[in-house]
Amino acid sequence: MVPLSWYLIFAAALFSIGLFGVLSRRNAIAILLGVELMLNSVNINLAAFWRYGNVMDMTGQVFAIIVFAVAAAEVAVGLALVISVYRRRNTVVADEIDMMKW
Amino acid sequence: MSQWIYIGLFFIVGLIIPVGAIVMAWMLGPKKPNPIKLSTYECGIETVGDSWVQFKAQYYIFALVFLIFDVETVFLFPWAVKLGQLGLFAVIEGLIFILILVAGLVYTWRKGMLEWA
Amino acid sequence: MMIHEETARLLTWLIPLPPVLAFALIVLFTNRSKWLSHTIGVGAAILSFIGSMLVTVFYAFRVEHFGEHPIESAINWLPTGNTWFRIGVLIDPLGAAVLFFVSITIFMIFLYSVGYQNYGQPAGDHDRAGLPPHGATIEEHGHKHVVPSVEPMYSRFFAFLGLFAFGMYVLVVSDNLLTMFVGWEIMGLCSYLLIGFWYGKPSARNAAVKAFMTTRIGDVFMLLGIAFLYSATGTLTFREIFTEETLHVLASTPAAFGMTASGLIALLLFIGTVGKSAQWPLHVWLPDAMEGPTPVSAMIHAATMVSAGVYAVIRMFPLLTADFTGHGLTTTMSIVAFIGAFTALFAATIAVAQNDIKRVLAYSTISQLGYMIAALGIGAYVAAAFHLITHAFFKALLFLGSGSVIHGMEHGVLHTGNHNVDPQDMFNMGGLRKKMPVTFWTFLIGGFALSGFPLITAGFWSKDEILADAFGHGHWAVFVTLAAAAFLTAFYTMRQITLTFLGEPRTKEAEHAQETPWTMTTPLVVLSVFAIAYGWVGIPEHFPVLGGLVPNWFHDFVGHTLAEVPDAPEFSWIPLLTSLVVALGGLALGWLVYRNVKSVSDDRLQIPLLKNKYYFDEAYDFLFVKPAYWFAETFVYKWMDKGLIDGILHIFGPTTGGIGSAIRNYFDLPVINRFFGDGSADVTYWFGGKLRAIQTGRVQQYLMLALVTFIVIGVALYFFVLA
Amino acid sequence: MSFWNDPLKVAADWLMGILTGWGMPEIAAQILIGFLGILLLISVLMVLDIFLVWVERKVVARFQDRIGPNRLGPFGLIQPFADIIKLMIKEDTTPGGADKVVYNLAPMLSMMSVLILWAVVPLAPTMLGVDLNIGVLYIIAAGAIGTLSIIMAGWASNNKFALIGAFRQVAVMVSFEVPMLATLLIPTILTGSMGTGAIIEKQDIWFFWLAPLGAVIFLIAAIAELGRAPFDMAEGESELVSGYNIEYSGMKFGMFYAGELLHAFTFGGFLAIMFFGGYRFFGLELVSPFLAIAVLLFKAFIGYWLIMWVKYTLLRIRIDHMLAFNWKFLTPLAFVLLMVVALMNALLAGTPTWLYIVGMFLSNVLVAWGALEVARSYSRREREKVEGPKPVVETAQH
Amino acid sequence: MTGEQITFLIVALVTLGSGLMVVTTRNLVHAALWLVATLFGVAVTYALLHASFLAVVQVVVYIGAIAILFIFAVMLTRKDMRDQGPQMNRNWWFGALLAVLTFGGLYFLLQGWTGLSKTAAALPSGFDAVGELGNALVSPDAYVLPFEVASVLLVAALVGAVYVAFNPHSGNSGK
Repeated sequence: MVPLSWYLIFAAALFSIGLFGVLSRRNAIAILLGVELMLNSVNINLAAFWRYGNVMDMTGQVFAIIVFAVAAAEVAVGLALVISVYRRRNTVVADEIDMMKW
Repeated sequence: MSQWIYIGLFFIVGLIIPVGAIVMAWMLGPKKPNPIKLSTYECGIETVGDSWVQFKAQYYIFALVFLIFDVETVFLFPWAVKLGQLGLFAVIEGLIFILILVAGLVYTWRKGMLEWA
Repeated sequence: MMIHEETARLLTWLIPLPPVLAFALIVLFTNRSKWLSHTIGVGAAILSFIGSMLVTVFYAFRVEHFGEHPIESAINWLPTGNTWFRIGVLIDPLGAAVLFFVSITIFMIFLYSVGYQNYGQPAGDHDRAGLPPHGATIEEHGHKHVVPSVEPMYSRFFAFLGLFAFGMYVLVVSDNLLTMFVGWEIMGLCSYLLIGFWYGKPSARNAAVKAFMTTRIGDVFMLLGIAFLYSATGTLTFREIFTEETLHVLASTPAAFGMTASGLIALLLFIGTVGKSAQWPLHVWLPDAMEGPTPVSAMIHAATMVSAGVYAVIRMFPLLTADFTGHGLTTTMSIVAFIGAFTALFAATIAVAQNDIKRVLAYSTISQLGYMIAALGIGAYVAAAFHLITHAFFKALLFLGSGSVIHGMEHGVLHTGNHNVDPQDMFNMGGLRKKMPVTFWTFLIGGFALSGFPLITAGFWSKDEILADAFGHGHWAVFVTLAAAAFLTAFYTMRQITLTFLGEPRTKEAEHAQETPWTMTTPLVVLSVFAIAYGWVGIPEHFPVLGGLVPNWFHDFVGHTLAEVPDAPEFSWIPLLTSLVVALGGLALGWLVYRNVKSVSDDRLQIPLLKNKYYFDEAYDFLFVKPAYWFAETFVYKWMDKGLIDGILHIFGPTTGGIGSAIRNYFDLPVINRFFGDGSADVTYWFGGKLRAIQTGRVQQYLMLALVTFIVIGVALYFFVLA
Repeated sequence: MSFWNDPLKVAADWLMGILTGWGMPEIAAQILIGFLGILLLISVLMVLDIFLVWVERKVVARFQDRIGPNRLGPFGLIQPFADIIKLMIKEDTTPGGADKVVYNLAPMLSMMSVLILWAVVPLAPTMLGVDLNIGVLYIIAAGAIGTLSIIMAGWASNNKFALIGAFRQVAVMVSFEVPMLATLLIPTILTGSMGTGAIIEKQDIWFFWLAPLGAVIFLIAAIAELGRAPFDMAEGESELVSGYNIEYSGMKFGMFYAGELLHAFTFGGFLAIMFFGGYRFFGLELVSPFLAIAVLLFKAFIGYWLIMWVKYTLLRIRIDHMLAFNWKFLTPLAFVLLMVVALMNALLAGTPTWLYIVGMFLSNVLVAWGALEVARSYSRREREKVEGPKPVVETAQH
Repeated sequence: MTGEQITFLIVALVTLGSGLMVVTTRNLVHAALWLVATLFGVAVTYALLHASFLAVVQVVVYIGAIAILFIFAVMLTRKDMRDQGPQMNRNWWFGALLAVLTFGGLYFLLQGWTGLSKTAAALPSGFDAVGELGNALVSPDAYVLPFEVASVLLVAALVGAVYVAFNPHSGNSGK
């Protein structure tokens, strides 16, 4: 039997990897890839807590599904924004997208 | 759990067979590469530029609409499974859910985003 | 006829829905069709109106012991750990009374908007979305003339109104603070959208932002209060909070600043009201909010939404008075009473010197809301609720009337073609009673009700009750302040009526003003009926002659919202005489002073201090806005060239270098000179230079900063709090 | 329990005895047996696939008034084996500039996405690879891998045509996946389970009679999903030469080709499973598992035949029409049907069976009729926009 | 060590490895494909957790839709973002530091938690996770509101994304 801690540490590691991607990649799309990793790591946690908690209580799975919906929404809008920015400014480099500066 | 072992075995076997076939073909076939043979095939005409063509944003729109509906069905499958036992109220909940999404489709349609042109 | 309890419960759930559906339908589908949009909008308002009437008139007002058995229904909403956060609806006597006036006024707004936004008129010649319509030229019988043109964003307006109505209904019917707060915030958003409805005008844009930001300050505190309440009691449902045990626990828990938990929570929630109801010192947004489409948004902001703020405090009254023993106000109550009374007087003095017909009303609103707040501060629960409702009726009437006046004046402006004449300036009016008789008479009724014209108007009874309460419980300071405010109120109301309607027209535009269409006058007539008649439900029992003719139904009904019905104040001649004197005196003085005023220069009350609203805007500009800009520009600006992290790096680099050179210079230069002279200046300069711009516009650096902060705080919390 | 009643169990027990007899842990033996069983199933499938090549060629020839392969063996039966040998000994090329790993991975994934589908195909009452309670979604998931393989192939080839072809193909596939998902929900609703086994168990009446329109939509979506004619714009020979697999040759091309055929056959099978009772045929399946398999294969072949029939009868549809047809007609229709079925199913619950069937069937027909009316009036308007209104009066005078 | 543990370790390592490739590889299409591998690994993790529905949905949604969307987006914004030039911003080391710190912090917190050693109870026989999920989603006592709100969220995302990506007023539209 795999202990709960393995799953949690696995999720934490995946989260940190995603975080690194979000913080360090120049390409906005790559940043969104990192965000996906982070969302997935959260989902692993939710599933793990569902399995190791009361199985009859579906809260963990329900939340995981809602995270799917959120992830889909996030990707859809995020990538649309990237494409839109690319069309106007011809760049997808996050550092160069700084129209919101003061 | 045991079910998933077999699914995993299916994946493995499903991958082994094509890999085996391709590797076998690779071993059996001759290998005489030359630059013309390896060049990109465009009906015999010299290739101009590289393969990165600018794509229509339309592709993205279709994939986007698909993504949204895909996630929607994820919500609908558990609903569908329990539908028989839950009665009319659950049916109506699901119908509202679908109708809201169809409204999104209608919006996209009305905005002219579903046109290929 | 009386409807069944179950039906009432179901209807209560359904009341907020039609407007929000109308909003969705208009936004999504009917944006193009003006007719469809206003039909849907008004239809939704009618549905909600009918629902509210069924619930209130045909149920709540007729049930015995409604206070003990209110309409309640709740469902599970959010799982919070092992329990559920429940949301639901609650209509108790207070809610019923408020729902009654809210549904009427909202219905009237919808109807009035049809006329105000010039439905049925041709599209304007140069009208653009985001700007008020400028009028259209039409040819008739061979000659051209200019007529009002229809609002270009007609449908959008009804969509916003629908959303607004939804917010208000949610606020009124909700049984817990959270959904109430949701409705509250929806209204905040709508007020932003409606104030900035003509976003093409910079003044409207600024006013919208100002209103949003100012109310936001209050809302943050309110949210803090809600959070505090939730952590203290574990529930946000009114009926669960207002049980005796919970209140007792809250009242006996000490919190900060010498206040009990209940006092502190009530104060935090009250700050939300200060923002929403435009009480001093957060009153600055309301007058500017008059930039919205004239009377309608003004009416929203003055009659309905700001009432929500007062409603919130009335709702929270048990909490506010949880540690009130009956003698000696608690800290929170004194603060509430002080702010209310001060605002009442303070806003009234400003109103005296305003020339814009809507601004006078705006300040008058602030002042009247101060009245209610002050009444709550001294524990006059029923009086405050009563004044809230009568005020809503007559202030709605006045605002719609002023809108009608402006509309009529705009007619004149279009006729003469002289666009330099401000149709809202009262000094450009005069003599309108002959041009716009319906508007005049209804405005007169509203004005008299506002002034508290004795016996017949609703305003008299509610004001009198507040004064009687203040007097009866010996709150002298409040009593005197409110009496003075009442006097000023009567005075500026009469000033307004005199300048606008009486005398002779002062401009050509006023001569050509015209009565407005039926969609606009009907609401005026309906509301004027309420502005008079609603007072009769609350005549104190011991009032000479009239008392006892009609039972004091209102006191009896609303009083039962609370666990113990508050006593009606004993009758006394002094407050009665006071209110008679101030009302009639103010009215008379106003008429005497202004009947002969011909132009602005004749008006001796154009005192710069009052004219400029005590320079509050300037003061806030100096105190908050300028520093914020300074902070942004000096603190935050160039640092970003390099990026935040580079910035930090650059601090490390020069710091190391700086230490080195500092050591060198330490020996080279006189210590004193270096340290106290150039040193302090240099440190400031260096720091400023380094900290110039934290804002790169780069998301990743923001995120890094956020994370660093998060980690630092997390570590600190862990080691200092948990460990 | 004899071999003819439950061959798998008998064989498994037999092997189990042998392996544990050799001192193998039971669990490992189980996994090994599973592995062998799956290997057997997939090998049979591959042989079937080769046979399908022959079927396809024969059928298309008949459609085009030819004879088709007839030289090698009786009826040309040996022909596909010759094809295989040819593919085997062709030179294995990887175009220059291609992304080697991705390029080579794509055909394998494509084949795999089809093979793993058979994990949830119930061959007989006792022979179901894996009785997943989410079988229906599993089909979609396998399809997702197929979609991915196409985009990988197109991208890795470093060829404009391949990339455009892949993009088009993927756009079509994902688009038609929406109505397919919606129609897959219908058997799920009717059964109350997503397991393929349960769906067949439930079909005392074929679901086709309860939701005929659903079956039709499923078939259309399946054809598009397969990228076969008339929805084969991605490989339009005249514009894109061959679509995403233009740069592939030899065995790698063979994988795509064989994958497509097997995929078509598999979807014929799923059509049978979802709407035509799978292996059930008036109790015949209970006689012997082998008969059940035969019934299923027969039904799958009919489905496959339908798909081929459509392919060789209809003209290729332009991609914009294709997508418009999906998003503006098929998807709304599928969702309307889904809602109608869900509602009718709930409303008719508890009524006599005949009423239930008639009600469901009629509601389906009604939806179909309404949809066709809408489509007709729309196309009439479109035609009038192009040609002007029809001169009705003139025709009357003739 | 049981077979399940070995499987978990292999899956976890492969997943984390592909995850690392996602954030470090230069070629964006490769990054997207590595993402697919990672997400597949996560799907296998769900399967190990007996969350069958989640596992399949993970494949359907992430691999079938989100990954495709990513690849499309990469193709659409390809022009200037070739593989040349650094793929990391200048502060990447700081990002790495923060990521490591976050992991360290999480690990540290996990260390101090007592619920870790818990082992999962066996699933009740005949337990129908999907059915339970359906119950939870549509029962008024559970998550019916999130369920409906999810559809609103999805529509909002659809409308927003369509509007943003394809606003005809914003520059050249497509080809």
